[in-house]
This record gives sequence, C-alpha cells and structure tokens, in this order.
Amino acid sequence: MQIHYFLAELLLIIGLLGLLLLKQIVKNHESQTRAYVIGLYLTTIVLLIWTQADFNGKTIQDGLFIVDKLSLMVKLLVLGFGLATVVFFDQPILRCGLPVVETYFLIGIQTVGMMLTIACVNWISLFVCLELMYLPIYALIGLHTTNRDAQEAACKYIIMGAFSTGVLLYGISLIYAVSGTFELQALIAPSLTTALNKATFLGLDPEQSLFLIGGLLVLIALCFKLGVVPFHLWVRDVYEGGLYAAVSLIASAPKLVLVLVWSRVFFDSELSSLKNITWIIFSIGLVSMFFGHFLALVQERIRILLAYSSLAHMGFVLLALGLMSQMGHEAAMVYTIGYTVTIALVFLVLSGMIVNGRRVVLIEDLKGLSITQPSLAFLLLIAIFSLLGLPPFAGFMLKVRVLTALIESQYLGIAVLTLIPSVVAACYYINMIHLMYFQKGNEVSIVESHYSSIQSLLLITGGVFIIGVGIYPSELFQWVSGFYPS
Amino acid sequence: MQLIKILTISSVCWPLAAGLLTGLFVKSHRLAHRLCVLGMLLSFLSIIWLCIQFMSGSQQAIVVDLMQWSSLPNLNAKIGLCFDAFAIMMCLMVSAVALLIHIYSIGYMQDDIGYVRFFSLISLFSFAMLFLIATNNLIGLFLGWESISLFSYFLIGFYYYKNRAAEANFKAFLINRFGDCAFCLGLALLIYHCKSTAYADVYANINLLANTSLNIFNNPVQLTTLIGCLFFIGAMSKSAQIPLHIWLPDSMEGPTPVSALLHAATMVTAGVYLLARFGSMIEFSAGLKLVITVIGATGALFLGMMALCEADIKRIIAFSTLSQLGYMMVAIGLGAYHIAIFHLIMHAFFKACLFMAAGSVIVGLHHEQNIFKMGGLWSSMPITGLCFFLSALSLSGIPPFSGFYSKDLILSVAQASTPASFLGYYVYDAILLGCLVTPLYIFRVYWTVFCGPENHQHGEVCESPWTIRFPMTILAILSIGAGALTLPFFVGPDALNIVPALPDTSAITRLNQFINKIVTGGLLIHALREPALAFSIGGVVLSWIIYKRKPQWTTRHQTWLAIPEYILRNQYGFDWVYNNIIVTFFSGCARTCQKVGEQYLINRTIENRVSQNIVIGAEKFSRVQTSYLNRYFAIMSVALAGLIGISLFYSGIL
Amino acid sequence: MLRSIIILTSMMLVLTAFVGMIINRRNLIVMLLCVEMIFLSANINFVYFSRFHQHVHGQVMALMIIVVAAAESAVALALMVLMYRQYHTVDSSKLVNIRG
Amino acid sequence: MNIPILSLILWHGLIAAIIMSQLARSSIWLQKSTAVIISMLGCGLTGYLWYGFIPNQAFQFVEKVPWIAHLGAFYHLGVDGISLNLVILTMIIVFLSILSICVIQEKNIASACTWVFLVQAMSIGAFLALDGLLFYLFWEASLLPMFLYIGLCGGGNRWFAARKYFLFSLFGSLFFLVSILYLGLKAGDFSFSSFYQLQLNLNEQLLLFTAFTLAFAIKLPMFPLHSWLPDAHTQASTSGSMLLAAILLKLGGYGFMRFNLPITPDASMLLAPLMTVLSIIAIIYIGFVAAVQSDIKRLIAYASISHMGMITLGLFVAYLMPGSVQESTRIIGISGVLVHMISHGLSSAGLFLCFGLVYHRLGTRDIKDYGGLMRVMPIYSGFFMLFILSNIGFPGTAGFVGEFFVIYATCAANLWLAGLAVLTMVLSATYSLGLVKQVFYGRVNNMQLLTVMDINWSEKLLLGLLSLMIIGVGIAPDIITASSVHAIKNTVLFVKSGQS
Repeated sequence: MQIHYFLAELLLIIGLLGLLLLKQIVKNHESQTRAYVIGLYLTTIVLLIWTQADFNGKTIQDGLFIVDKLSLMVKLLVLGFGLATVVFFDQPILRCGLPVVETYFLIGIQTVGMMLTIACVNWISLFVCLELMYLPIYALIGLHTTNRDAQEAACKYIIMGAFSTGVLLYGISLIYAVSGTFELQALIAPSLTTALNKATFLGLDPEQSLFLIGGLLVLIALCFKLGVVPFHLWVRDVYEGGLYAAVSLIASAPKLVLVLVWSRVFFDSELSSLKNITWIIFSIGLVSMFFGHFLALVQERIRILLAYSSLAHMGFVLLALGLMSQMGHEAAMVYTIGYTVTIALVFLVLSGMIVNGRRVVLIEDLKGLSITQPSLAFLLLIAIFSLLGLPPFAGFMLKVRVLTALIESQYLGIAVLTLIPSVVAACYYINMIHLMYFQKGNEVSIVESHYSSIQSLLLITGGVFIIGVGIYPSELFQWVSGFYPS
Repeated sequence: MQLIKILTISSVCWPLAAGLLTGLFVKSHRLAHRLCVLGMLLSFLSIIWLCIQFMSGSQQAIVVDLMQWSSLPNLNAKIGLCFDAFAIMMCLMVSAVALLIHIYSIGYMQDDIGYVRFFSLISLFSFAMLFLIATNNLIGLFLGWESISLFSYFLIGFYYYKNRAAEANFKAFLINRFGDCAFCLGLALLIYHCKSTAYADVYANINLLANTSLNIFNNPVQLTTLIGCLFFIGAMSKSAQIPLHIWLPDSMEGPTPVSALLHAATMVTAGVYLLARFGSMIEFSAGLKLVITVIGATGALFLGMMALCEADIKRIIAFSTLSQLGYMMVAIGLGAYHIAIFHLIMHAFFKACLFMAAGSVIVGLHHEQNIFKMGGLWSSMPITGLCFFLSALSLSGIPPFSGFYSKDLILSVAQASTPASFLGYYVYDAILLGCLVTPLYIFRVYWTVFCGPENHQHGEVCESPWTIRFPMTILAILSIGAGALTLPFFVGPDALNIVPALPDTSAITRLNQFINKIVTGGLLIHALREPALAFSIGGVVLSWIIYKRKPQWTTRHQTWLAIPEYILRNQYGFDWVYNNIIVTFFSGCARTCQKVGEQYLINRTIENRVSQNIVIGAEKFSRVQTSYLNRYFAIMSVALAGLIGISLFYSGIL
Repeated sequence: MLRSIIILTSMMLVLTAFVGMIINRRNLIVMLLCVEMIFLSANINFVYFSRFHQHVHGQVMALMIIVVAAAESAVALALMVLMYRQYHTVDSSKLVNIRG
Repeated sequence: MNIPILSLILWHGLIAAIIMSQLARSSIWLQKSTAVIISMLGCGLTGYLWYGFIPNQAFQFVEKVPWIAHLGAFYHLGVDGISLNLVILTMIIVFLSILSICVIQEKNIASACTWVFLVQAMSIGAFLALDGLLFYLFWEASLLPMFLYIGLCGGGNRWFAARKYFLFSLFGSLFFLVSILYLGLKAGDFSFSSFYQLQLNLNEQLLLFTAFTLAFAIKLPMFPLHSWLPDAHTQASTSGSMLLAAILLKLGGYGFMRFNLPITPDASMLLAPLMTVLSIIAIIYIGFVAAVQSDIKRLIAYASISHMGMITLGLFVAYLMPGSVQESTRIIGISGVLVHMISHGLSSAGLFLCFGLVYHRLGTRDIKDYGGLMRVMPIYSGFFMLFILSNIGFPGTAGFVGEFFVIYATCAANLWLAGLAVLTMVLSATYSLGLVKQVFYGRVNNMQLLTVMDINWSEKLLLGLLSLMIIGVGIAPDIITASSVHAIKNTVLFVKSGQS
C-alpha cells in the first residue's frame, strides 16, 4: 500500500489527535485552536496537491482505495468547504458556548471521513468511511446542548442516518451474496453466472432478483443521504435544528461526496436488471423538484425554505444522474459543485447575522437588509438569482449544462417538465429579494453582523465564483470533464 | 431655371416660415401680424408671378423635386411640388383669401390674448393648404390633408378654456380622422397598384387600374371604383357631406376669421379638390358618380333648409356652406369637374365676404351672435350692410354676380346630363329647390339684421375699423366681377384643362360640347330660358315679402309650421343620433371591453386563485410532515416497499 | 438450499426490524435497537456468503460492521442522554418542537 | 476596423453602471455630470458605429471568441441593418432617460442611473448577439435590472407590478431556453447562421414556434399576455417607463424577426392567420380599453400595446400574401415594422417623459385631477401635442411612416385585414385626443394647477431633442430604411422559403 498517497489524510488525523492532546495546555482559547486548525487545513491542502499531483492521471488500484484526478478535485473542494466551516464556527462557539476543541475536532474528522469516502472503490471501505463521515455530523449537531431543537434534530438525524446505513448494508450484503466481490463495479460486472448455480429461490431467478433488490437498496440509501422526496423527511428537521455554520457544512460537502459515490457505483449501467431504474430515478427527481419548490412556497422560516429548495435542487441533480451516462454524471457533478458553493454561501452569510438579539429565523427578519447591510444584501441577491438560474450567474450555466445533457439523450419532455417548478421557485425567491430590497423606511428590522477579514474574504470569493462561473463557465466545465475516466 | 425653382418652393413655404417664427419666437402683437401678413403677401405675389409665367409659357406644369422620401425597393416615393393649371388656380384663390383674412383678423382679434398664437396657426394653416394643392405625390397629399384637419383642430379649439370649443374640435378631428382612415386605405391601394406615389405615374396607368379588379364577397369590383369610393368617403368627411356634416356647424366655436378661412373658403373644399384631382378615377364608374350626385343634391337642399330656422348668424352661413358644397359635389358627380372648381372659387369669395360681414357685425355688437338681438344696422354700418347684400345676391345666383355664373352652369349641366331615372329627376329638382331656399335664408338674415326694427341694446354702434372693412370690400368686389372675368379660363374653347388625364369618354365630350354651346350663346340668355334663375329671383322676392313686409306671418302661422321647424332646429336628428347612438355605442363598447378585460383580468385573478390553491395545497402537504419520528419511518418503509415492488414488476421478475 | 434459507432468515430479521421501528410508538432506544438489528441481519448474510464464496472478505466486512455499529450506538446513546436532559423523556412523540 | 467597437458599446453600459454605483455618496452635481458624460460617450460610440456601417452588407464588425467550448457557444457579436437601428434607439433612449433622471430627481440619482445603464448593457447585448445562447443570456439578464428598478424606485404597490413582470417574463423565457438548447444541440453550434440552415420537420417547427412565440408574445405584449405591462408602467418611475416602453418591448419584436421568421418558416406560415387575428384583436380591443382608462400612464401603456399589435400584424402579414405578390412588398412591410418599432420607441418615451414632468409637479396620475393645463403650461402642451400626434400616426411624424407601410403590406395581403388595421388611426385618435381634451382643454378645476410652473430650459432641451428626432424620422424615414433594407431582404428570403 503506497502510504505516501494518503499522507494528506494522515497529517490531518495526526494533527487533530494532537489537538485533542493539547486540549489541557490550550485551555479552550478559541482563537488559537481555530488558527491551529486552519493552519492544519492549509498544510493538508498543500500536501494533497504535492503528493497527488504527480500521478498525471493514472489510477492506482489499491484494492480498497483509488487515487485519480476526480477524487483529487473533490477532495480539494471538500477541504475548501471544511475550511470555510472552521473559519465561520467562531461565533456559534462563542454565542452558544460549544466546547471549542471538540467542535473543531469533529469538523476535522468529518473532513477526513469525506476525503476517504471519495477515494473508496470497495464496499467495505466505502461503508466504513461513510460512517466516519456521518458520525461527526450527528455529533456536531448534538453539541449545541442548550438548544432543544438541536437535540431533537440530532436524535432524529442519527436514527434516520443509522437506518439508511442499515439499508445500504443490507443492499451490499445481497450484492455480495450474488456477486461474491466487494468491488463497487460489482453492480456493473455482468458475468455472475459462474459463481451461482441456477437453483431457483422462491421461484425467482436468484441471480436477477437479489441483484436487483441489492442494487435498489443501495440506490435508496444514497437517495436518502442526498435528501430526495420519499426520503427527505430528515432534511427539514436537521436544517431547522442545527447551527447555521453546521448546516452549511451538512448542506454542501456530503452532497458532493454522494454524487461522486453515486457515479462510481452506477458508472456505466450496462447492467441489464437495473436498466429500468432510469425511469424510477427520473420520477423521484421530478417529484422531488415539484414537491420541493411547491412546499418552499408556503414557508415562513428561512432555513426550512432553503431545506425544501435544496430538496428540489437535488431532484434536478438526480435527473442528470438518472441518465446513467458519463455526460449525465459530469453534468450532475458540475451542478452539485455550483449549487453547493451557492447554498454554503447563503448559509454562511446568514450565520453571521444577528436580528435584534437572536439569529435569523423568519424570512421577515431579512426585511430592509439592503439598507442596513448593503454588501450582505448584494451577496444574498447574487446567490438567490443564481439558485433561481438567471443568466449572468452560475445557476444559469449549471442549469444549461444539465438541460443539454437531458436533451442530448433525447429526454426533451423531462427538460420541459423541469421548467414549471422553476417558475414556482421564482415566486418565493423574489419574495426574499422583495423583503430585502423593496422595503422602504420604517418597517426595516435592525440587522448587525460582524465578520472577520478571513470570513469576508471567503464570502467574496464565493460571490466571485458565482459571477465568474455565470459569465465564463467553460473553465469549470473543462476542470470537471477532464477528470472523469472516459 | 433656378429662379423658378426657388420661387415655387418659396411661394408655398413663406407662410410656413412666418408661422413658425411667430409661433416660436415672437411675443409682440404688432410684429406678429406684420410678419404673417408679409409672409402671405410674398406667397401671393410669387404665385401671381408663377401664374404669369405659366400663362405666358406654353402652359407647361412647373415641377420641382424636393426630396427622396424613402428608398424602398420598387416604390419610388419622391416628394415635390407641381404647379399645373389646376394647382395655380386654386393656389391663387387660397393665397388671396388667406391674405385678406390675415388683414381682417388684425382688426377682429386685436384685444385677444392668444393673438400671436392665432396668427402663427393661421399662417401654418395657409402653408398646409398651399402644400396640399401644390404637391405632386400622394404622400404629400396625405400630409397636407391631415395637417389641415390638425390646424382646424387647433383653430376650432382656439378658445381652449371653453368646454364647448374642446368638444367641437374633438368631434371635428375625429370625424375627419374617420374619413382619413378610408382615404389612407385608398392611398395604400393606389400606391400598391401603381408602385409609386407620384401623380404622373398614377395618371399614367389609370387604364391599367381600371381593368384590374379585386373580388370582395367573391364578386369582382373594379379597382378604380373601390379607390374612388374610399376617396369619396375621405372627401365626405372633409367637405362635410350629408352623413358626416355634423362637425361643421359646431366648428363655428372658433373665431370668425377661422370660420371664414377654413370652414368656408379653403379647408372644406379640400374634398372637392381631391375628387377633381382624381376625376379620372371616378370617371370609370357610373354608379359612384350617381351616388356622389345624389348625396350632393340632398346636401344642397336639406342642409340649406336647416338655416331657415337658425338664430346664430355664423351657423346660418355655415349651413349655407354645407348646401353650396352639395352643389359642388353635384357638379363633380356629373363629370363637370372644371365647373365644380369654378363654383368652388366663386363660392370662396362671396362666402368669405359673408363671414367677414357677419364678423364685423359681431364685433360691432360686442360678440352678439343672435340675429334676433340685432336689427337696423344699415344706418350705423352701411359698408358692412352693402357688402353683405352684394355677397348675398352673389350667393343666391342673381345674374350679374359671380355666383350666378357658376351656379347656373351647374344647374344647366344638371338639367342636361342627369340620368333620366327617378334619381336623376330627384337630383335636378333638389338643386332647383335649393336655388329657391338659398336666397330665402340669406336674405332673412339681411332683413332682420340690417333692415328690421332696431332691437339691440348697444345704443350707438360704430362701423368696424378699416382693417375689417378693406378686405370685406375687396371680397365684395371680387364676388361681383370675378365670375364674368374668370369664366373663359374655366369654360369655353380655350379653357385650361383643369383636370389632368381625363379619359375622353363620350359623356365628357358631349358635356363639353353642351357647355361650349351655352357659353358661346351667352349665359344670360340661356339662363332666361331656364327655371333656375326664376327660382332664385322668386326666392329673393319671397324672402322680402315674408321677412320684410309681413314679419307677423311667421308668428301667426306658428301651428302648422311647428313640426317642420322642430325637425329643422334639431338638424334632422343627426346630432341626436351622433350623441346618443354612436357615442354611447362606442363608450359602451369600450366599457364592456374594459369590464370584460377586467373580468379577463379577474380571470387573471382566478389565475391568482389558482396560485392560491397551489399555496393551500402546499400547506396541506407540509402538514403531512408532522415531525413524528415513527411517522417518518412509516413513510420511508412504504416508499421503500413501493419502489422495490415497482422495479421488480417492471423488470418482469415478479 | 441452505443459501435460500440464510437469505430468508436475514430478510425475516430485516423485516422484523422495519416492523419494530414502525409499530414502536414511544421509545427511541427501541428504535436504536431495531437499527442495530438491521446491521446484524446484514452481518448474517456476509458471514454465510463469505463461506459460500470461499474467501475471507465477507468475514472482514462482518467485523467492520460490528465495530461501526458499536461506534454508531455509542454516539446515538450519547445524543439521547443529552436529549433526555432537555426533554426528560425518551418518548419520540415528544420530539415535535420543530414546526412549520 | 481593428478596435472591437461592438464589445466597447456592449460593455460601455456595464462599466458605466459600476462607476455610477461607486458614486452613490458623492455630490449630486458630480453624479449628474458623470452620468450625462458617460451616456454621451456611449452615443458617440454608436455614432462611430453608424458612420462605419456599410448599408448593403450583412453582418459587420463581427467578433467571434470561443465562450463555452463544451456546448459550442461562442461570444459572437455582429451588427446588421435591423440591430444597428435598434442599438442606436437604445442609446438615444438611455441618454434621454439619464437626462430625465438628472432633471426630475433630486435624490438617489446614482442608483437610478446604475439600473438604467445595466438595462442598456443587457439590451444592447441582446441586439448585438449572433449566438443563440449569448442572445438568451442578455435577453434574460435584461429582466433583472428592470425588475429591481421597478421594485426599488417605483410607485405605490410596485412590488405587485414587479413580481407580475418578473414571473411573466420568466415563464416565457424558460421555454425559449429549452428550444434554443434543442436547436443548438441539433445544429452543432449556437450561431444564428447554423440555426437558419437547419432543416426542421413541421411538428418540430410548430413546437419551436410556440416556444418562441410564448417568450416574445409576453415580452412584446401581445393580446392575451399583455396584462403585466399596464401595471409595470403605472408603478415604474419615469425613466423606468421610458426604458420599458422604448427598449424592452422592442426585444420581443426583434426576437420575432430573428427567430420566428427565419428558423420556423413553415410553422409561421401555418400559424400566420392566428397571429394576425391576435394582433388585430390587440389593435382594436386594446384601442377600446385604452379609451376608458382613468389613469394617464395606464392609457399610454395600453396605447403601446395597440402599437405592438401593429408590429406583429406587419410581421405575420408577410406570410398571408398570395404567391403572386412580389417580394418587395414583403420587404416594405417588414421595414415598416422596423420603422414603427423605432417610432413607437421615440413617441412613447416622449409621452412618458412628458407625463413624468407633470407627475413630478403634481404627483397624481388620475385624469380627473387635470384640466385646462394649456393655460398654465402652454409650451409643455405644445410638446405633449407633438408626441400625441406621433402616437396617433400623424403624417410628418415618425408614427405615420411605420403604420402606413404596415397598412400598405396588409393591403397586398388581404383588404379586410387592411380595413381593420386602418381602424387603428381612429381608435388611437379617440383615446389620445380624449386624453388631450380632458387634460389640456376646458377650465382649470384643480386649483393646485395654477401654482405650477411651465417647463424650464433643461426640460425644454430634453423634449426638443426628442421631438426633433420624431419629426426627423417622420419627414425622412430613409435614415432607417436605407440601412436596414439588406438585412430585411435576408429575413424576407426565409419568409419566401416558408411559402415554397
């Protein structure tokens, strides 16, 4: 096992463990620990680029893990999100009195978990790393011990998460039962008859049915983790319960990892039995788009609104993934990158805001933001228009990319169907802009926000990303399409 | 030749320059009227010079190209001026009358606050009229046509603070605009079929137009008849023919010089000018000519009769203009275009003189317009009385005056060439009775205003200043002598061919021979043998008896006169029809459209309701998510089982 | 033959776990137990089929599952303790604070 | 021509917007002068473009840079007869609206100017784009600044109007996006020339036609989808209404000319009768509705809907002409449409500007509060009268030229249609002069009117500039037709192919 490919992850783990040891010495000085963790992240990024840059695209088949351009790219993104969360976690810690070292430790471990999951190609490693990724998240939400919502959200999330991992496991076991290998590509390798003799099982042709049920269970587990309609029930509670910075991490990085895992599992779907899955995925995607946007229409709380809109956006990603072709996966990956950056930006902007003593809860709290905080209002404006998919912003280019993928594989009807919910989406998105910009004079709610220099720098980079991709997206498209093993 | 080019352009553009200058920059009254009168004078002199050039030269039309309007493929649209015989005749009349009215309005308007605005509008109107007559293409024609109705809109609404003036000019412009719709359609058809806007090209392929036909209600209609009809509708609205005449009496709201210039001499005759200019178009369809004659004749008689029981002096003269326009239309309908133009020019002189006399009376009696509140003004205003008397005689067609020449010619032509059908007889009888009615109403005014008992309370009435008297006397002289002088130009062997490109059909040649025969044999002798002259003289005598000698007759015979008097006073119910039926129909229609639009918009609110339903539906859905944990699991398991079931079913395993 | 029995038993186990989660009205801990049952039912499959395919991967996976399940339940129980401090009950029907 | 003049003109608006947004805190005088100077610079650039434009060539000053290599979309700019005139119109209207902001408003001038310049940049981008996706990008992006401008600087319930405007336009343009993507993928790259060479079968064309018409019918408010315009106009500020009426409505007409006619000729041929019927309804029905409006701005908005009906009539009548009619009549018809677009732009901008001046003095939009304005503000009523005349289509003003050519083309197609189309002259006269009668004539019954001052020199300059243009186009429409004949000939070729 060439160890040097995993130096970055190792460094991060050792650093975090060191952090735990230093806990007594540091005496909970929040700023030092944060500086330490940020330094740690930056070194991991540098190390990652240095160690993995020399592979000039060859994938090292290491049994459990794989090192290729695609995983490097997603790892860098995940580290970026992790870094952003760390940077923005100083206010929640101070305000809600979270234990300093433990929070940063959990975020760090969560990032390590994500980086490992990205690299897995074997069911065993995938299962373990997935758990490594999700356990810190459950804990992170639960850390906010004084808040009832946080506790409720954490409990629900852990039980639902455990349930979905259970389903995943059972799916893997069935696949293993049939195929005998733990390779992720097992679902794809058609040559299975050798391993099984043709004994009938419950009158079903064993190879077909178990395989299909296993594949379906895996798919359902992934849909659950993405938060798509039939399995979206946890999304609302978690988004409402968790802290803004925590939710921004939950809403962005895991989705990216899951889309990558999905494209690894269902990469090229010659698998006969799962052929008709495309229509199931499409139906899930469409239903969740309609459901998400319609329900977001009637929400008063801003985080529940964003939860349902994330549901809809994931439905749109699902449509791209449902194509089960390289073009589909690339489009899905690009869309997810763009979407996650925007939603992270929105949550991080909201995290710093205090509305007459408490954090932003209702949409009405945004009233008159353009007068009190013009720069924040402008950032939110860009993010909202990008979520809506209007041209000069990233959302439009991503939507165009997915729609072209759909149209190119002759699914014009689906492409047209996706338009109706985005008109509905326009209603509640511009309502937010109305509250921020079109209010005059008296009914303006006082919003103060204090961001450190790094935080505002990150926010500005997020804004620049949105406008940059909106105007000249071929850089991002090139960057992503270059990574997929064609 | 450069000199002629500059003179032709300047002859039309002097009034424009004067009007714009006064309108935009001049403030003082004196400078304003000096500038405008000078502009009009220069234009008049240059037109006379052009006329001399035209007469002395080989009677060639003077053509000047101004600019290329648009360079679209195979549509040559050049705008220019062309002074042929017809245009010169009309321009002479228009500039003469306009000049006199400019002088007249110095006196009439001197204490009016809008003095400068008035003069600039009058000059701009004269430019528009001259441009209408002098232009050599259809686009310029339509430009002139619309701008004269625009300036009449401004001038009728000159006293903008009066609500009635606002109503009158709105009604006038709308009716003119309605006519312009038909006229524009006719223009578009004509330009489309001749592929060019110049008159020369239109006249060149008149025969081609006559043969092409469009099928409407899938029976072929000759193109020239169609365009002729559309032009006639336009002319009807402009020259106030019978159904569209209602705006002229109301247009008396404007100051008297405006009534004199626009609603007597120049603007209302634009329709006659148009039909005469495109006489060759109308020549091809007998039906259209008959329609024109019938409408003209009915107008001549019945609109004239309305003046019999009118009290306002200006409205009486307006009704007489309506009837005289009827006469011109009859002449047009009969194919005697040059006679119609002859009558048009003569009518301009004596009608303008009548209006000026009425104006000076109004000024004398401090803006009193009701003839029964005036009386016995002969002693205090002899010159106005004399001019009124002379032009009244000329109007009723008494021999030595110019009115006799043109009106008698029309009547004799009518007698000779009206078709021998019921309609033909009706036309001739109508215009014959018209000759009787005209002296009745005009001399009724004369006797009551100048000779009747003095029942005005203004005490000492003095004659109006020279600026009013001088143009009035000139016009009175013109209405005496002009007829005899200009007759040879219009009628007879060496007459100028006024109407260009007339197809020499048999009817036209027969008509010309008949006219030449009458004129050579002496018009007066011919008239003696005709009943028309008897009717005119009889009318004068009758009015003398009824209104001078026995004024009490009218009071005594109140009973059986009541019904016709009621009809005439309400102008045959046209006004009632216009206000109650047409206006209410239009506003009702608009209101229903708006209400339907509202309902439609309300439908839109139904759409809003649809969006509300979506919201309610969404709320119901969101209540499904009750944040009970075990309900979550229930939903998830059902979804799980459902998905697996469906996929198994579809993949054919189950 | 044995193969189908094994799959049947693990399916039965999973189904009981599902039913357990749905029927159980009250207790969060019972829900946690059911989740652990799903993990273990998958374990059965892995162990048997590792023997069936004559290679050791299945058993390694089984070991991994047990470790992860332990970590999972540790975190879950810790969170439930924290929740208990706030809600003073373990009844899931009381967890309805988030509305809207 | 080595300097990229088109990109300069395009990005001029954006740079101007950025500059103006930085000036928010500086002195009023500085804001006003910079805005006017920048806008003049823009007009100078367009003048240079107009000077360098050779009338009888297709697309000139073409710039092509790869933009999204993955989809095959290029940053492809070019100008031909049609788009040149529309760009010039945009620049002039933006210059005038900047002047009107400086003249009328006293506060937040910088923010208003930013939105105006943004709208200018986006709409000029749409006019210059020769690439489908680039066109869509600017087409959709022009919606944002207008939405925010109505929302920020609008009247009472501006939120309702802004939301309605946004949702209507978004709904239309989403289907337009899918159709452009479909075309782009079918043709390989997104340039218009490859779109025009596509051979599409009939039901493909029908689908595309409906998608295009949905988008453009909402933007150029055709009859059934017009109810957003009156609300948007009543709530928008003066310069906002000028932009909306003069530029953004033309995007719809331009779209018809660039997409519906060339790309889907057979479908347009099939659906031409329906479209003409809709435009005739728009002309007559909206004419009636306009006559009974009690709010002045709403009346002018309905007037522009009726004029837009004239434009769609001119476009689709080219298909109704029987084969025997020469091609030149179609060219005249469509150049009439272009002239009418530009003349409507000028006259409705003038009307809104005039109304803005009075609204700035009196603050009410209701006709009943006005009366006898002629006595109080004679010069102002002169200018207003001129714009009303152009609105009516009085010969000698810009309004007549377009209307006459469209009626000329309709005559060639079908006499009954021409008869109905000509009715617009009466209807426009009724509601326009009805407005003049109620506002300018009669006694002064609202005493507040007596205290009002007539327009000062800057307002006179503004209105004078606009009326000069209107009379100029009216007297010599050759400025527009000469340069655009070649471009229109190309579009007409497609109409012909539709018939054969």
